[in-house]
Amino acid sequence: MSWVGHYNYWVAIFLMMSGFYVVISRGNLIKKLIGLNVFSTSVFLLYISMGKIFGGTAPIINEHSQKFQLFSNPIPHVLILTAIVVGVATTAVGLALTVRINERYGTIEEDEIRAKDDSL
Amino acid sequence: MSHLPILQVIIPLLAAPLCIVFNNRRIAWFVALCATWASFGVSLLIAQQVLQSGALSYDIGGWPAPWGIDYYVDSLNAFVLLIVTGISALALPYANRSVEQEIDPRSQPYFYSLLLVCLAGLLGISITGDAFNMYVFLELSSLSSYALIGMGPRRRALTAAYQYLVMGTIGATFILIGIGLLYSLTGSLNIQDISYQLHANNIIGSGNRTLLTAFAFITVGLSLKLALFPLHLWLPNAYTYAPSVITIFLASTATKVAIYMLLRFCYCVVGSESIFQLTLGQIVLLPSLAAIIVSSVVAIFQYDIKRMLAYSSIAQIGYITLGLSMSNHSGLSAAILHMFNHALMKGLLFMTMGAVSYSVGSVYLTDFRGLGRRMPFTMGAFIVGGLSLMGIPMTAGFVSKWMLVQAAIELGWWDVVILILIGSLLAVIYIWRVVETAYFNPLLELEEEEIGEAPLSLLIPMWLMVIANIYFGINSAIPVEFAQQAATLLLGGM
Amino acid sequence: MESVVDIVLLSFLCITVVAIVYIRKLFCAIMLLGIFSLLSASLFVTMDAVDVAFTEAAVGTGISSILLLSALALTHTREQRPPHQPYIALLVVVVTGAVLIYGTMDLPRFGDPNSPIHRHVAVRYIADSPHEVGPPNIVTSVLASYRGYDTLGETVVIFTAGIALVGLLGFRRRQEFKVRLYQPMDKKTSYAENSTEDGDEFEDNIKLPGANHMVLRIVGKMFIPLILLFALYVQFHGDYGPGGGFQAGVIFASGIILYALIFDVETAMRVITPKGLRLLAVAGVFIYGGVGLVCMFLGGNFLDYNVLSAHPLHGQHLGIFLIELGVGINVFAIMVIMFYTFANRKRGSV
Amino acid sequence: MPTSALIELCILIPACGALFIAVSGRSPNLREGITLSTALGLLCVVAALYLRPDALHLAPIILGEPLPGLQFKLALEPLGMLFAGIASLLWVITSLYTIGYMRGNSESHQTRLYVCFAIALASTMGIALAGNLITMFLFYELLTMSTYPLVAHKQDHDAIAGGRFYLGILISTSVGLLLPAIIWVWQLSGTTNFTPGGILGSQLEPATVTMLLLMFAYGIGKAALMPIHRWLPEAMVAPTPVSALLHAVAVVKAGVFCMVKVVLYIFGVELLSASGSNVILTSIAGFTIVTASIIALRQDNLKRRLAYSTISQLSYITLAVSLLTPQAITGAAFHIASHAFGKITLFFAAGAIYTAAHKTRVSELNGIGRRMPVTMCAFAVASLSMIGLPPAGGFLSKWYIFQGAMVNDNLAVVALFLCSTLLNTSYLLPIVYVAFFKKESHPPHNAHGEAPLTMVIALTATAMLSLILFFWPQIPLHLASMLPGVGQ
Amino acid sequence: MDLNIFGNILDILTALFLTAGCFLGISGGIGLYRLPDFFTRQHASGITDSACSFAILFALMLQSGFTMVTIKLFFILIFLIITSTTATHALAKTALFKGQKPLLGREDNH
Repeated sequence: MSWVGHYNYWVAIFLMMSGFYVVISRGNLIKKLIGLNVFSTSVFLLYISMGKIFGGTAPIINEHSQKFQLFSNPIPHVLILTAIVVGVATTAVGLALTVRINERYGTIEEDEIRAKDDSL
Repeated sequence: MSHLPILQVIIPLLAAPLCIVFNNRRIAWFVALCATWASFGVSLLIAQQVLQSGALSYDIGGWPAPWGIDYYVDSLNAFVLLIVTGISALALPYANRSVEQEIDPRSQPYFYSLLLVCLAGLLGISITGDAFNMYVFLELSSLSSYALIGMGPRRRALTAAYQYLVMGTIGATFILIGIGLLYSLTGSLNIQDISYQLHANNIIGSGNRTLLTAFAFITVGLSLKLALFPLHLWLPNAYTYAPSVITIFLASTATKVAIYMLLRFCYCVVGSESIFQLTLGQIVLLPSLAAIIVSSVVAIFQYDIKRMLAYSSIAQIGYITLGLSMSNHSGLSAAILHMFNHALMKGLLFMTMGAVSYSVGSVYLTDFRGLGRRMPFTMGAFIVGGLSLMGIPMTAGFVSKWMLVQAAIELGWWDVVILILIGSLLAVIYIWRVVETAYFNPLLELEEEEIGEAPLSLLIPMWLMVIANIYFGINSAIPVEFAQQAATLLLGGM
Repeated sequence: MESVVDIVLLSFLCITVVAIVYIRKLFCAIMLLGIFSLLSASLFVTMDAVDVAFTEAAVGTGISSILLLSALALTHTREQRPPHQPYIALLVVVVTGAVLIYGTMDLPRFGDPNSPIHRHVAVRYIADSPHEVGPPNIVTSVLASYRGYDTLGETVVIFTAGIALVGLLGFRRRQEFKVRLYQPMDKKTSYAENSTEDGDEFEDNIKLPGANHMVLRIVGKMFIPLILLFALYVQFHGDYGPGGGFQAGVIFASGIILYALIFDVETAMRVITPKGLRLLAVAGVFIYGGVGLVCMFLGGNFLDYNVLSAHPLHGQHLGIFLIELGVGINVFAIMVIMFYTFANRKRGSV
Repeated sequence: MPTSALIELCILIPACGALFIAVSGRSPNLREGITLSTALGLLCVVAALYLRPDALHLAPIILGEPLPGLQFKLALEPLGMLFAGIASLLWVITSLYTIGYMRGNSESHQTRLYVCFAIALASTMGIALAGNLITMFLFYELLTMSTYPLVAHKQDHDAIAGGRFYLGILISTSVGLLLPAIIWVWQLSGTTNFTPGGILGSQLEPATVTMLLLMFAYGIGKAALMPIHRWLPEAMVAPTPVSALLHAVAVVKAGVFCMVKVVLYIFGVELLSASGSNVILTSIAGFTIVTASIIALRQDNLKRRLAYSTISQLSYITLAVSLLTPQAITGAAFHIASHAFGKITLFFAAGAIYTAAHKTRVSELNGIGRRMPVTMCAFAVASLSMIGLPPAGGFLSKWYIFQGAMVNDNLAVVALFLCSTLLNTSYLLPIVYVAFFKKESHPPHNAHGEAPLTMVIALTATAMLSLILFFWPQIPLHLASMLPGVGQ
Repeated sequence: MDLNIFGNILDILTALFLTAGCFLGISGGIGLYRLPDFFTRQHASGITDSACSFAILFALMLQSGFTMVTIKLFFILIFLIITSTTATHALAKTALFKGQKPLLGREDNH
């Protein structure tokens, strides 16, 4: 378990946890979405760093790639292509809700919204 | 060459864009109706085939299992498919009048399209044999359900949808991490193949730490999705403020599919005989008992009846996970059967709520005063739903409660038996609160006279559910058959 | 040498994330998020994941920044109060982090060639895909053919996000739908709760002040066709190098959005009408689904391109080309729809 | 007309009756006509069933099968026959009485009352004819549900509170204790069918048997054993015909009936006597008899006094069964009949007094005998039956139970009997004495005569029945002799 | 031999341009931090935008000789030249229009 061997994973985990922290602790709705974005992007980092091979190259078979036999694993790339798009879709829906909340409540701070609801 | 499994998902998936082509409310509803009924027919055919000739398998794109994505239908997910398509087939005719009153006319075609996408997502999850494909369709169904809840009539629907989005996405990302770690251990994404790899190079026995963490994350992610007790905070708001049709649809199906995923990952991937499995049983036992008792007690003090029923859903999910945590044959079949019965009960109860909010406008306890006389059919349906929730004989609820208690006695867990019965007694209290106000409190004179019975298009699906509730109370041969076959399958390991 | 670049980029990432956590001006947070995505895209390049880097740059930075900024334009740019009780959150985060790190103990080392994922399924993709599916870019062949169904799911996810936005926000700002909400006697909720603020007159929506931005118009006129051309290049180059439907769709959409920013959304909406966009989005999904159905009618399984033409390789080639086209159209239409829905909202009232 | 169709008719007639009554809610005459005709129809069917020789050993009829191996089953056996006979007979008389009472007091929501009456009777028939524990539990719950609207009939505050209390206790005991007990029996024996001689086999250790017996004893809340008897006095808020039929015939009798069936057909006499767990049941029943009678002494409200007397009389039956001797079991079966006729007369009399004189308290009854001679005579006859003196049927049942106790020379039970009989006399006879031999303390403002005619007819009919029971006891005795543990 | 000399001249040139690019980038960064008001800071960011990226791109073109990569790099160079300068212009114009006043020199020292 050498230190260098897992540096990538630990950084990915640190990024995940800071994204997670922003989502949990911040009250501002848009800040939460930014946290959510960081959280999912760092998961992609974890996936891709799994697929990397030292001395390998991008999984494209063309004239440049003859001198390599090792290619990095294409499956994580496919999965992450899907996951990025899913992340953007979730952010878009989240932002639409935030805009509607701002119009109906006049604020996007969670505790102000809760205050407005409870005051009814 | 049976294309049934793929047709099951493709019909709603491709009908969804069709809804918004014409941007006309009526056509969108009609397309959605045909799509749901067609997918219900397909799921009936699949169930029939599975009962006769065992599991179906379908390789998408022609590539065999670990390389391509394959659909694998055994008696467990054939049963879940039946539940999801059955409920949607009943919810759609209900939706016509109820959506007209609650959703802005211009966004109704999009509403129906999103509903179909959510249905396709749920079906996709229950039928696929590939882990990442399950994640994609999980994301598909949750994304559309965030938007659907957000379209609710009251402004609090937006905050409820937002809260559900944040917690749902965190749950989904946890599942993604779990699948990633599983992938890094086995190199494949197909569930059966993962299980084979894990057993082949005995990763399971050696107490591999990554496997443990992968499972921890998948279980936490899924319990966020199925609102297991400590992680259920999003559910009451989401179900209360969503449009009535969505509450009916989600309450009966979304949590069931999440439970199916939990069953699939726990039992098929790891296999039941490993010691690992027992610890999972213990982990799930405590929250489900807490769910049964605490959320039933909270449900008693609720002022808004839809919120009360939402809390009672959390309690009922507690029953299902309780059956799951027993990890013996009768406990598991009781859990699977209760998935079906709970879908019937909750679908019926939320349909009555939809009818009341259609004719009265809102579902506070005070609105129910004197409804017994004004809306006899709706309140009659509510009583049958309530009886089924309490577990009175002749109703579907009784059968699953009977099996659950029997399984608990088989294991000699007497404290669990007592808790189950206390749970159903608490259910008696919060159901009877509503019945009492509906029938025995005189209607206030000054309330306007025009509160009439709900329109026929709401009543027919409601009373179909009543008949289903009673029919499956009298002879539940088919669901019990499915549940027991599925339980033997799960315990025998894929 | 390679790992030094790796470590430097990773440390940049950590710095950016810490900045994101503590900054309170939302505008800067979004910019930092853009930087974060770009850094992770460059990291993906060093980890030989070129397709993902392209997508992350185009979709992750491009589109989400545009969406975040347009949403920000409608709400407040300043985060009010610092977090109320960070300690519970910190505890939860630390615990999850610890569990995760505990989990990575048994993970194979970073980049070691004989870890399980390289030996099991990927071997066949790398070895057989050139002569089984055809395109040199293995990622595209896996994306479109082996796991083509995932991409269909993904396209429908994008489609769902688009119609969710139109359902929630709608193309035109309109009077909120008045629900016949009867409040019982003792709950004093007035009707105000459900009605919205003032009427519906059109204030200037998101448009650069002083529309006669001469310099921008000229440069824009010069570059928008090039952007669109580049998008088509990326679309059809997907088989041979990094690229494909998603990235092409996004670039095409960014061309249109640039046009809308420079020449006012109204004119852009006259050029690319919302009705047309909606049909394009539907067409995209139908092309993809249609290819699958055609394969079924021709006797193969769903999305089995071998049956599309006499020679299986040509069939695969045709199939991949068509579905990439479907994906490109769908993503383009949805991205522009998303931009329209945000751009047409009136400036937030408060 | 095959016998099995007859059995099903027993339940179908009241059920369809309820439907027709609900539909014909608008016109009172049609509604009352339907009630009476259904009651008479049911009586004829039950009588026909009794006359059929092959009725008792007929193959059970399966209604439904919720779980493989778990069926809803109807089967006829002697005790069920007796109970069905009594219930249908008294339903005819009670509907007659109810029509008079309702007309007299012009109550509201009458349709709902009649509908729930019919459903209650249907479920009573169901309990009587149940083939296994599950069917019995089903109709037991249905009975609770259908009697709740009757108890909460007046819809004022304390009626609703009474109804809530009534439902609370009955549901919590049935779901809380009876259901697990049934499931445990299902677990132990694999079946819940009522088979003469018991299904639990003999190798159960005494602790489990006692535990199971206690769960059943307290699970059947309707048998009103001591700690869970509170619902019966609370249910007195209901109008008198309701409390007459339900709390003298349908509800409480169903409870005790289930108790007897469980003891005879699930545990079986041999198992209980072997494990000696019946001693506990005897002590509980004895304790209930004594304390209920003492409380009845102090009750000034006539209906509450009758309620507590019902509680003590019910425990007579439970006590008799728990003695397990043949004579005691015959006495128990017989007491079901005699107590039904006696107690219903007392409740009718209380209703008549309330309708005519609007008096509910015992202390106000001075000299009422002169004004309402027929009612008070019927009251006197019924009290004789309760106490167990010769001309009334009650004497025979006490006679048999007393004999049963003497057989295994259970002196404690004998002593208990004596003092309970004394207590009975002390809380019933003073009413009769006061009514006839005391002057009216304060002359009532309206010089009222007898109660309306229909009520008086019903009164006298039930009084005559308890007398007939004494002179021609063949039918109940013949049925009782065929019970397991009695016949061979 | 000459190839070799020719080769390392290219390397020296690339190293030269790379260091120039880095220096310009860092100075732009420091300028961004130190300069007082918006418009001056924008001048500093202008440097990083244009000069620094041009130098680095040119160095890369030298490295890759006559291949497709050089042509692509050349197109990127042209694209950057036009767009980054226009971006700075647009930023400045909007800031001015939105009422962002430049920090003028103090009256007393002219």
